[in-house]
Amino acid sequence: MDLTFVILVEMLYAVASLILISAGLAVVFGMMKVINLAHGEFMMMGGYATITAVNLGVNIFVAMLIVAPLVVGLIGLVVERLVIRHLYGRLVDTMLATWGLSLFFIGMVTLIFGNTTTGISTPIPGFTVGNYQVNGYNFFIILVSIALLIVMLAVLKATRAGLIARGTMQRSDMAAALGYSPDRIYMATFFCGSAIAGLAGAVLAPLVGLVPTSGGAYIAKAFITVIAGGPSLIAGLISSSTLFGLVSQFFTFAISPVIGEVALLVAAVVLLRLLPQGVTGKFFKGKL
Amino acid sequence: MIKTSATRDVVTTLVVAALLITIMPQLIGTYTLTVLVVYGMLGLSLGLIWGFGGILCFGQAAYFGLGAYTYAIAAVNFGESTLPMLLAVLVPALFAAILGAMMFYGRLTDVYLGVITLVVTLILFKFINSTAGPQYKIGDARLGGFNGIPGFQTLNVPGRPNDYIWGDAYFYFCAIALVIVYLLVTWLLRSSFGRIAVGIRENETRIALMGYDVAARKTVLFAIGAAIAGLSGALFANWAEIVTPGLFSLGQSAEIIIWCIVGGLGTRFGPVIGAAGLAYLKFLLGQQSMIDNTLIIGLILVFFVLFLPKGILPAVTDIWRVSFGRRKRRGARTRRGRGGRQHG
Amino acid sequence: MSLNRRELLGGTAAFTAAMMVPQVTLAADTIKLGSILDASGIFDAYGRPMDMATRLAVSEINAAGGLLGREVEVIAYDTQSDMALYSQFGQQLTRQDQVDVVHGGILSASREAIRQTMRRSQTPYFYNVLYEGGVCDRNIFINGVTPAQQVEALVPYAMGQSGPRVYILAADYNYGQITARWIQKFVADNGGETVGVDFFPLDVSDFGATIASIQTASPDLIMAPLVGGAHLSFFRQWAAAGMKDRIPMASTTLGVGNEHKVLTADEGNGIMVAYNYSQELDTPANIAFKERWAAAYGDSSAIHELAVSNYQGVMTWAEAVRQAGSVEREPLIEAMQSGLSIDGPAGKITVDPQTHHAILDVHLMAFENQGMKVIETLPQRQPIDTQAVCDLQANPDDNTQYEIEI
Amino acid sequence: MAETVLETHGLTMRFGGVVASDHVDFRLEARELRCLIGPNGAGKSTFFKCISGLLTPTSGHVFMRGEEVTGWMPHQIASLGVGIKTQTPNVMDQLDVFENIWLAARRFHDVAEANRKAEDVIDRLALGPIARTNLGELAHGERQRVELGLVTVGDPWLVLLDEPAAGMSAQDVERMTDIIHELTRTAAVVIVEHDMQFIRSIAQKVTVFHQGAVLMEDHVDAVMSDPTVRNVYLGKKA
Repeated sequence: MDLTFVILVEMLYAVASLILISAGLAVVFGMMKVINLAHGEFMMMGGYATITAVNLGVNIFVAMLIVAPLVVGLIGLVVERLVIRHLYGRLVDTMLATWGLSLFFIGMVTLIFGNTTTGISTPIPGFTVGNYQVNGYNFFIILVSIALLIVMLAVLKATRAGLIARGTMQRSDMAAALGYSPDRIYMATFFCGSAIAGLAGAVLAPLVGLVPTSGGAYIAKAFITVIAGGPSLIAGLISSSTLFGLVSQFFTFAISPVIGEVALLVAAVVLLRLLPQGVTGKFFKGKL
Repeated sequence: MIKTSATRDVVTTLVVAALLITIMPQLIGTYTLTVLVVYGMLGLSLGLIWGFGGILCFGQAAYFGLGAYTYAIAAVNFGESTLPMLLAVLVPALFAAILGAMMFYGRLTDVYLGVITLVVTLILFKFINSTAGPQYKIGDARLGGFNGIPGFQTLNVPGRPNDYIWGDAYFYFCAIALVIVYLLVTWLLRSSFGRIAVGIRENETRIALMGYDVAARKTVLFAIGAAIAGLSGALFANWAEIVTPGLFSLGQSAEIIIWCIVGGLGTRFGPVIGAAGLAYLKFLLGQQSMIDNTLIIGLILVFFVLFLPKGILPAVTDIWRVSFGRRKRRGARTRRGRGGRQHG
Repeated sequence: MSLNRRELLGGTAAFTAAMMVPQVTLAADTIKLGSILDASGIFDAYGRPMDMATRLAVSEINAAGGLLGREVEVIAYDTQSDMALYSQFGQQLTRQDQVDVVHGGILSASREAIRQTMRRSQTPYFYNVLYEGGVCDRNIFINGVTPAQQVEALVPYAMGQSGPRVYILAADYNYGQITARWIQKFVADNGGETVGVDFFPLDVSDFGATIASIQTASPDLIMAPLVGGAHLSFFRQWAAAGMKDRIPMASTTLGVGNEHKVLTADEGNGIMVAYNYSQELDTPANIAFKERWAAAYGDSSAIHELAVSNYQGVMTWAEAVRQAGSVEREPLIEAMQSGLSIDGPAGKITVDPQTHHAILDVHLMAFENQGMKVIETLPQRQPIDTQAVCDLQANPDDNTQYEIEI
Repeated sequence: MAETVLETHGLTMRFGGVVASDHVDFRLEARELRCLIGPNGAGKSTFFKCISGLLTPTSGHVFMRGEEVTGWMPHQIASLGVGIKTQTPNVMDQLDVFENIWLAARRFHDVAEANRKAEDVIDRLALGPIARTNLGELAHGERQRVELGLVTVGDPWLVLLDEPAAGMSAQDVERMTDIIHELTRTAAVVIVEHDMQFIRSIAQKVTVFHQGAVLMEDHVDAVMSDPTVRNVYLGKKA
């Protein structure tokens, strides 16, 4: 019984962390059709921003939820202005450029921080369920990802910016026709996507051994989740994260972590073979 | 499409190849040259299916690795190199044919296709990477997990397992292999099959409406690309004398894509030059330790995309045309065209 | 943050200093030392300090008048964590640069990528890294700790601190697989029981399920030969679940790349390890070494086990050259096999003539406030694992890596 | 009675809850020219896609020259000798006119014959001066003409055209009309079209679609004067 509960928590955590990892990429890809291969490094920098802020005496929650998204969002803004802006509509070129950026960021962070940066401990203690100790921080991650989804939904549904964003997602030329500068929309989108990546990196930082090359672990997973989700931003994110999270955790518990990861990948292949446009290309059509 | 005459094309290729094979060893050690040639062939394999067939494969490294591992495993078991070389071409081709049929008959396109190939590469990588235990054996060959397989029989004269082809001879072997593959690719692109493949790249629906079985043709082209990548993998294995899971890695796949873009997509020579050039650059950078090399490569890529987006070869051709050209064909390769191809 | 910038500047200063001294005193004909390490890319946490150690050792040798009246020149290549570049630079070193000796290689795969090249070209090769043991090749010298030297001491100590039921979490590659087998053997030898063994490929970073299944098995002790950045996540998630003070833990790898500095004190304190070196070694040799390092690079915090191994490897080679009066391969090997020993920052290192491995001190330690506190020093331990299968004096043509059957 | 080249029974296509094509029964004879008309969303394009293999119908059957082809892929249908032109120009922008047409000819002939056929069609459609220009650089009317060329180069016995005259100049339309009339000497032709002027100039029999189903089928003049048709289609259009 205790074990069932532990497994349940781990499964929820797996889904939540997939949502966190993929959300930033989903925003950028969904709105701009740009695949940001530096997404993992944005997360990594979120982690470093958090650690630096905490070491400077900032409260850890402020550092994770405010400082890191802002810092990474600003880095994203600079990147968008200097590089991405020149490459809109050229899918493959943006991939090459962002791959270059990811290498650049790894090099920069190594130069600045070195390879042994002391991490920060989780601010929430573990707690006991029967005979088991559970990582209390898992609940925080689950909460953050739910909150993130709610905020995204609220922004898209209830604000003017969200309306423009939805319009842009469906017809990228529409917003321009209505007199909104696509340049500014893209700028804002990239800022948001980067900030969300920074948030994800910051929130996951206390659970991982953060080194400059940590970002590489996220990008493939995020990419697969976003593409498998299909065209609807939030519904796609939730459905594919849930599917992949459950499948991988099930096999992790049943067999081993490697089989869990392989199961996730196999699930992705099968899914895309059956639904070539992603989950929401078939279901939840036209939803967010 | 290729518009010069066939004879002229072959003669040019042979003359340029002969010159390069004679001159390059005076400038760069043959050992390093060998791997540049091998990478050139790998670049050509993706350049063929992507630049001319419009299939963006994120997992070309899978066939490279598969070729290398097939060779290594077979060489350990057979103790000679001829049959392993053949297998190293056939196994990746067969694998690609099955995977390709699954994808193309499922009408998967562009970015979805990219994800599937990426995922399949990751699966192979994860599998090979977790085979360190003694239970993972194929015949006499331990798969070795992360450490890979060292110490297999390297290339020998067919039928004489003790006469090794190595050193300078191996360089000439690889260089000639690349020339042959290059000529085969040229021939393929001139054939009806190649011209239809370019048609598919340009407009898949139209080619289907003409009555061509697009899925079958893409599958065949995909398998040909995999066969070339597999051959280059086997050549690599012979050169490095060890195969490791790194050959399957995401980084390796990305590098191949980068070679093609930097060299020039939609050309035959571009990906070859892009591969050899970037690999040599990496080699040169490794000789300095003042600045982090990851950082430099990253910067170079970004600058490339921003300032030389069409790739080296088309840029050089453009300059040549502007400087010396008499006939001006309008807009051979517009930016719009390039974007269109990537989606199509 | 500022620390590394200082490191960088300090490094440049050290080069300049090293370049200026010898010009006056030494002959133009240099001795070439090839170095081949991952100074960038995903393994740079190991490789960069090793590279610094090589340069420090050589500048000290040159400052003391060089070897045989000649200056030692470092020809270093950064393999960028790419195995293919090892093959390339290995060839470059032996063919083009024609170096007199090669030091380097970090992962076992990188060693195997260049070992045969070195053997064929008759270039003496020093692999200065803690590894799984069993390499038997007259052309190679290895001064890193092998499992028997380390595990044989660590397991009984750690079991004594906890209890007989042991759970093993190992990296899923050559090193982890072999080390896990050694751990099982010594657990059984000491009357304990192995209740579980899990292997993790190097890129696994999510250990929630593992932590739950460990709790189901409820062992007394965890032995964790885990490797690399992703695996560090285990120690953090373990602490986050509040397990750290419930089940004691020991590792054969944590700390060789200064991992104990990435973990916070709360996460690391109490983890038991056994190595040849610790920055906290309170010996005059180590204190002097740290001062010299700090003088060259501005700060000594980057030093780790592998860097010291590398430093000691270069120093051992230098001593052998002095004794042989030559950099040629045969006299060098003769000198190395003569029971040669040096005193390094980590104590006395003696070359084992039978295996070309090292006889060295192993310190039982525990993490304490991001340092490794020495608990007990076990002097001059023999590489008994490799000795059991390898005898280069009886069998000089041997060229295999034995996998020791236990 | 002439041979039936195209026939559908109860052809139905549903998208979710929407029935885009509702039990359509359709018959076409050899060398017949038939126009499909109807307001936007009437289902004529869906019907067109179902018979050309671009969509697989939810239920019902399609027969061509007596053979059941329901659910076939477009390339299989085209291989029977059916020429298909989709609504948006579907050509290969980076290839020149000759190459475009040659590719279509090569499907049914060997290389030498394909070369000859392609030259032939280029002459016939008066594309000679632009034969070596990439399609991406041509005007809309020229592109439409090229597409018609690559539809006809395979000597089809059934031609399916979706809005061939859309966006063309009066002169181009006139030329198009001639080409279509020539086509009907050897092939049956189905045309989906909005342009009533154009339909009047070529058509005899017209099928009117409304809400996925066939509303009526008659000679063009009869259709034009029918009040129901005027109501659902022409009335709104005017």
